Amino acid sequence: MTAQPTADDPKTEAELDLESKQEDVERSFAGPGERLEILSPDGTVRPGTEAPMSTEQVRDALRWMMLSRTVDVRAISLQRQGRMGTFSAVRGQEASVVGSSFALDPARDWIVPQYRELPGVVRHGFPLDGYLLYWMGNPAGGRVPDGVKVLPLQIALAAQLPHAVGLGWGLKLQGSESVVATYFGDGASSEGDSHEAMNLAGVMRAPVVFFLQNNGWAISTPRTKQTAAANFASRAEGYGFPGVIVDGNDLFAVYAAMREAVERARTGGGPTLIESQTYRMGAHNTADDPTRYMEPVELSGWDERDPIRRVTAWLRSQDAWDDDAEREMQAGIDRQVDEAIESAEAFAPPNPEQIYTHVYADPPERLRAQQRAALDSH
Amino acid sequence: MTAQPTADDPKTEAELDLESKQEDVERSFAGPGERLEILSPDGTVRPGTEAPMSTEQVRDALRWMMLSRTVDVRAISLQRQGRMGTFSAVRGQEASVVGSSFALDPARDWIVPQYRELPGVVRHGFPLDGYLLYWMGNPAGGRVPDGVKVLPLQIALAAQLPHAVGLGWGLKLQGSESVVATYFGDGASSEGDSHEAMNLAGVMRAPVVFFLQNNGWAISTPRTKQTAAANFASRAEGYGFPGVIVDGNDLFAVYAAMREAVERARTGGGPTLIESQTYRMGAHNTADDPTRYMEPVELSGWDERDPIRRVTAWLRSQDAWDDDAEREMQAGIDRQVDEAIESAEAFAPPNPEQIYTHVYADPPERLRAQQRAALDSH
Amino acid sequence: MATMTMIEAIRSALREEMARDERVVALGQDIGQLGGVFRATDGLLKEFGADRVFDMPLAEGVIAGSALGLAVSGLVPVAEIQFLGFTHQAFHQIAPQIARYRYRSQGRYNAQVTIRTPFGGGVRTPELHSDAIEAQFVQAPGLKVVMPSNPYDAKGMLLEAIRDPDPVLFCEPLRGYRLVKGEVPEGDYTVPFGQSRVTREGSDVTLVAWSAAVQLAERAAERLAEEGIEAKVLDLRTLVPLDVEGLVSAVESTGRCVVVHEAPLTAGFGAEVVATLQEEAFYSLEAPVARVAAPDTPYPIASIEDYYVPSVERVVDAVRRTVSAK
Amino acid sequence: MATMTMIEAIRSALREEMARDERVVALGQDIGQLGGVFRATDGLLKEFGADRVFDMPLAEGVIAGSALGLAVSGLVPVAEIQFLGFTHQAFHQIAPQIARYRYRSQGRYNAQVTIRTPFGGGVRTPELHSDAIEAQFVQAPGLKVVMPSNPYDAKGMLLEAIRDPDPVLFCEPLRGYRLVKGEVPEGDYTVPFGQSRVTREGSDVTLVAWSAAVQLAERAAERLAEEGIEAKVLDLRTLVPLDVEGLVSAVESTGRCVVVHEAPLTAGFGAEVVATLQEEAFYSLEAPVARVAAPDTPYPIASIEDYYVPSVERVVDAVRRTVSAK
Ligand SMILES: Cc1ncc(C[n+]2csc(CCOP(=O)(O)OP(=O)(O)O)c2C)c(N)n1
Ligand SMILES: Cc1ncc(C[n+]2csc(CCOP(=O)(O)OP(=O)(O)O)c2C)c(N)n1
Ligand SMILES: [Mg+2]
Ligand SMILES: [Mg+2]
Repeated sequence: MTAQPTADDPKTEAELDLESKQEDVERSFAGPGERLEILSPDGTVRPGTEAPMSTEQVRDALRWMMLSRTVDVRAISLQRQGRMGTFSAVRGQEASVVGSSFALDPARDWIVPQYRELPGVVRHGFPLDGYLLYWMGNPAGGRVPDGVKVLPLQIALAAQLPHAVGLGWGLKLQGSESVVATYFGDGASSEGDSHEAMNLAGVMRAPVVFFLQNNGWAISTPRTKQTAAANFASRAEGYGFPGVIVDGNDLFAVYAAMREAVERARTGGGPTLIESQTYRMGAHNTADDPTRYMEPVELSGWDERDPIRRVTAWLRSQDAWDDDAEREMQAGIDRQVDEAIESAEAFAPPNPEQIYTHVYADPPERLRAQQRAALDSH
Repeated sequence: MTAQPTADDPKTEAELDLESKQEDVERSFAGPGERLEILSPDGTVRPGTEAPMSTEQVRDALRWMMLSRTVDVRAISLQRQGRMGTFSAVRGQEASVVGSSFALDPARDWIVPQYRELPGVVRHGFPLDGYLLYWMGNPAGGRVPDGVKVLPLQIALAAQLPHAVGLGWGLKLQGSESVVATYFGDGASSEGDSHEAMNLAGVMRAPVVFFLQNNGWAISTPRTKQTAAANFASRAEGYGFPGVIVDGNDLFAVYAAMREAVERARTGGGPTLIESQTYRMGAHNTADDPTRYMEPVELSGWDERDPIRRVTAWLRSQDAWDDDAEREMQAGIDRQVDEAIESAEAFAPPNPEQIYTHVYADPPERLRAQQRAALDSH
Repeated sequence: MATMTMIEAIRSALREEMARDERVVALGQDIGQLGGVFRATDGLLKEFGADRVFDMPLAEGVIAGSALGLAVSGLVPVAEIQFLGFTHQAFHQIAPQIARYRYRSQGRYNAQVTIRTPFGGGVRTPELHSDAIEAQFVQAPGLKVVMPSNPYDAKGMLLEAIRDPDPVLFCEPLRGYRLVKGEVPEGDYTVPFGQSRVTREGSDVTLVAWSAAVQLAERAAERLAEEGIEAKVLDLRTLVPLDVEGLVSAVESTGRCVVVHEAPLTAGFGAEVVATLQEEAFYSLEAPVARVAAPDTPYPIASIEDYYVPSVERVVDAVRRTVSAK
Repeated sequence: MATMTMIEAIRSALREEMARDERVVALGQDIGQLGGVFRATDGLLKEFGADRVFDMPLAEGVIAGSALGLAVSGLVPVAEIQFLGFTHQAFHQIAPQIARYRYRSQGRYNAQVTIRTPFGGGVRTPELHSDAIEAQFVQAPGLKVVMPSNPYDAKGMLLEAIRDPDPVLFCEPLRGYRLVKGEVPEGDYTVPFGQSRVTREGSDVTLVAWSAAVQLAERAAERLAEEGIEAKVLDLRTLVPLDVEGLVSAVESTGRCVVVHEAPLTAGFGAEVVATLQEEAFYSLEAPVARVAAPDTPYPIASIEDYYVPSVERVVDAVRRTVSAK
């Protein structure tokens, strides 16, 4: 083998690897000079740009972002207590998820999620207690309430993308003006489904926004091991539609880019790929131990890019935020989250019979017999 | 449904469809101004460019191109006589296949084919009679002779691309300077495998040249229904390596682009995607009826772009070709093809026992028992 | 009633249902202008227009996956995968996605998706075109697996499939497309799933088959009749749902059984047939149930495929052994 | 001999073989720096370097497909697919490509590829992580399907798999990773494929199982012993090759049999076990062979999975019925 580490100095490899990993993380934020950025880390709006949302909207968005952060903390602690299964926190990606969802109209647009978009799908109408129920392992949590335009969470990465394209294309064929927003990660982008779906969306000019959350990691795999491309947005050209990069920790940039993409889709302009460059500020999920592959600096050093801090700084600069407002909002959120957890935990306990329901509209006789036998024995 | 044809005038749709299809075919040749072109349809070298091959090399390449065309004609006639199975002709793509293969060194480089690269794999060492044997349905035709660096023909479109990447990457890990050239069609490019393979090749900087033969069609599906992208080469950016477009009916351009890509791969520069814009001058295969989806003009109008005609025109302009030379070369080719057909037809007839061989190195006892039982009964 | 080939029956089901229900859309490779590589969709583009008949990019995964999305949008997609051997490429969308969407969403969404796809040997196709991998889809709960053997069933079951609120993998016997003819009603009718059919009566042994193997079993039965063995032929018609009752009663009536299929023996659906009979009809079996199947090898190249696909001789042999056992 | 968990046994096989044979390379998602989501590859990157241990992009198809190419290049790849449920995404590369490459090339190329992948229920994983879809790979001739149940076999069979010139799907029981412990020799040894093993003697009934279901069968056997029923437990160890002789003789010795597996009943590999017994041991069977399996539904969500995966009670019940039959 070429370039194999010498047997007596195996550490060199590991060290080299770490160095390059740190570079990687930086690189995943080095947009090609065309990254849309509006709200700086210090909370000021960059020269030549302006806030695309009203102060009221921003406060509302902030509330969803804070809610998301609160749910993260509570869910992780519930998981540690054995009251919740594996949970994937949104921490660090609140601007990315909330900003994009704010450009959608829950009355007509659809969200086709991966699994790390809690505030987006809840804002879109999926009840928070139902969402928690799902991660508590209760089958009832899988049911999106009637009328709520959200598809089920997806565990098989990228498998949701073909569904989103079919949905958007089908709605367009039926003369609807609905837009479909689908979410996926930098990791999921490597799956064949991601290619097949984007290519078809281009051909059919389906009203779909592909919202790629590049949070720098797929579990332990850094972005630069995921692809050698400088960015993901450049893939769109190969499918015949626009691709844009936004600072995913910048609520305004995310919202503005998404609003434009949604408008394009709605008016027949076809799909857009948005690469939202954000950062997973923590573990992949409650089963993950990021100290095995992230440097301490990576784990802590992103606080200054915290998307929530930026928004509060901006609101303060507009005299629309202060400590009291924060306390008040947090108190309301705490109550809401308490209630949702209570409601989820008070939900009818799962029933073994649910194993057999919703497999078919009209189950084969053999499955009915299996169900009867199982119920006899429980 | 929106925009549905009115029931009393269903033809409009079909007519519209035909018009757009004609546009499509044109469009698939409209490179973004960066298409590499050297040899014009009239056989002259374009201003500012020069022939990248010696006259001797060109004559040799021409011989492979004429051989290919001759095999096409003979194979189709054998198929009509029931002496050959389904066969996919190369007609129209001779410059694309031969020009690219000429940049490869059969002693060290590998070809990982789809199924429409006959002169390339034969030049690389796969015997012509063996190739014919494969399409005659004889299992022996599947065996690439030892030492010949060609992988088996691939029927599942794009499935060869991951293999090519693994092969190139593995050779590189072992310190080899070999390059892997893999072929696929505009149709195959839509498969998830195509994306996963190119992305991995970028990450591993594998010495692989992805040679995409955009011949305008995937059976009856025109290029513009395959993708909304202006070209396929632009996909390379999304994988972090160069993509180039060449006039695939131009032997010189194909050779020059391939030579550069092979050199880059060999010297550690990683993969290249080459989109060779060519044209399938005939049916998809012997089972296909292109009059159902191609206009007569499409079927005949490409003769002036005939890649062979261009090369002979250039050779004539160099005083290196005349009717005698052509007659002589054709006579030699005819003899060679006759012999290959004869040899293939004289090959040991297939044997039912071949069903059972080469499934495992050491077949499970149950399979051995099946084999014994079958042989008893035949 | 008109006499039709399999392919005509399939085409007429598609045409009639698209005329009847404007939510029905057809999608697949080469199904539009070309009318499909076997012409199953011939004329549909012209009749129903480019907003209901779609030539798709060459990507089986997204043909299947987008069909699920179309269904969620309110349309009724009928997708063609050019050959069952290429459903391999769509397996991750069919088994863990389409088949489970009702379950995953706890009934909120259902995948009213039909996937039509030809398969089976004996027609000298290139590699992978003849693969009989139907059993692999039986372990995908939520999906129905439908295997018509004749034009009447093909039309009636395709109409049933398109209207079924759950996803259906509809496998069409390539070999029978033009060879197998039969009477087919002009208008609307459906053949319900989960009902096997005795296509020939007999009291000595029951031959169980589906798809093209039914004709094989029938030819074997004719041959056996010449030597005085009366074989009943049971066409399973659907693997999921499985007509356990019909299967058991057909086999109980003869006490002996041979299962015939084109897929390789080991873990083919024949194994399930035997296991089911063994559980439900153990005390009626007078001899082991025999399986006649392809060997445990990949589908071979054209010139030797006739030694691979089960033959009349092999079925006859197996029956002889079965009836003389004990 | 040291006592090891399953995961330790697997890790030691990988480590030793990579040290022994420098052609061996490991590839998969998160297997490098993280050491795999279950730590099966922990330490390999550090010990063998970044030219032999590869964190792969998130794309199962190309993990499998490139492993075939690596093998052709002369290396010996051991690929990890994070969960068997995600082999769905690689199915088109495993079944019709890797499994057939020797056949397709008529012996010129062989795919010396090992695909390791955990599966099985009872550990509260999210959807698709527990799917037991092993039977779907049995209909992929050319592939071997290996199902160790304990640390000794895990190490010996993984070494056998890596050295096998043909491709092996090596399924690891998730539930057993840390729970199942056993004696494991330090050095080199292999466990040949196609040899089942009796893990407990008994004369009244034979329990046939593989992977985590072996422990289940053993627990049931203990329970049954309390009521005076002596159950033999047979660990099949490999589904392909299938040890027909061992299976038949284990069942003939008791005349009664119950097969236990985690996959859904219909067309699970249990069907093949029953069909084989029925063909080869018909006259020794004193009662129908029973199957204890998951129902024909998708793997359910965590809180109800214990009602889905076969339980000791269900096995005990089935055995009681089987021994009292006739
Ligand atoms: C098809 C598939 N392969 C593997 C996994 C296991 N897995 C779960 S999450 C994950 C990483 C996902 O990364 P990314 O798409 O970037 O999303 P993120 O978690 O960063 O939001 C992996 C590999 C899976 N769920 N699905
Ligand atoms: C995975 C797969 N799907 C479908 C087919 C059937 N098929 C054979 S050739 C072909 C068109 C291929 O088009 P392209 O890749 O452009 O190659 P070309 O024939 O033009 O050289 C199709 C759809 C196949 N062989 N493999
Ligand atoms: Mg990520
Ligand atoms: Mg083409």
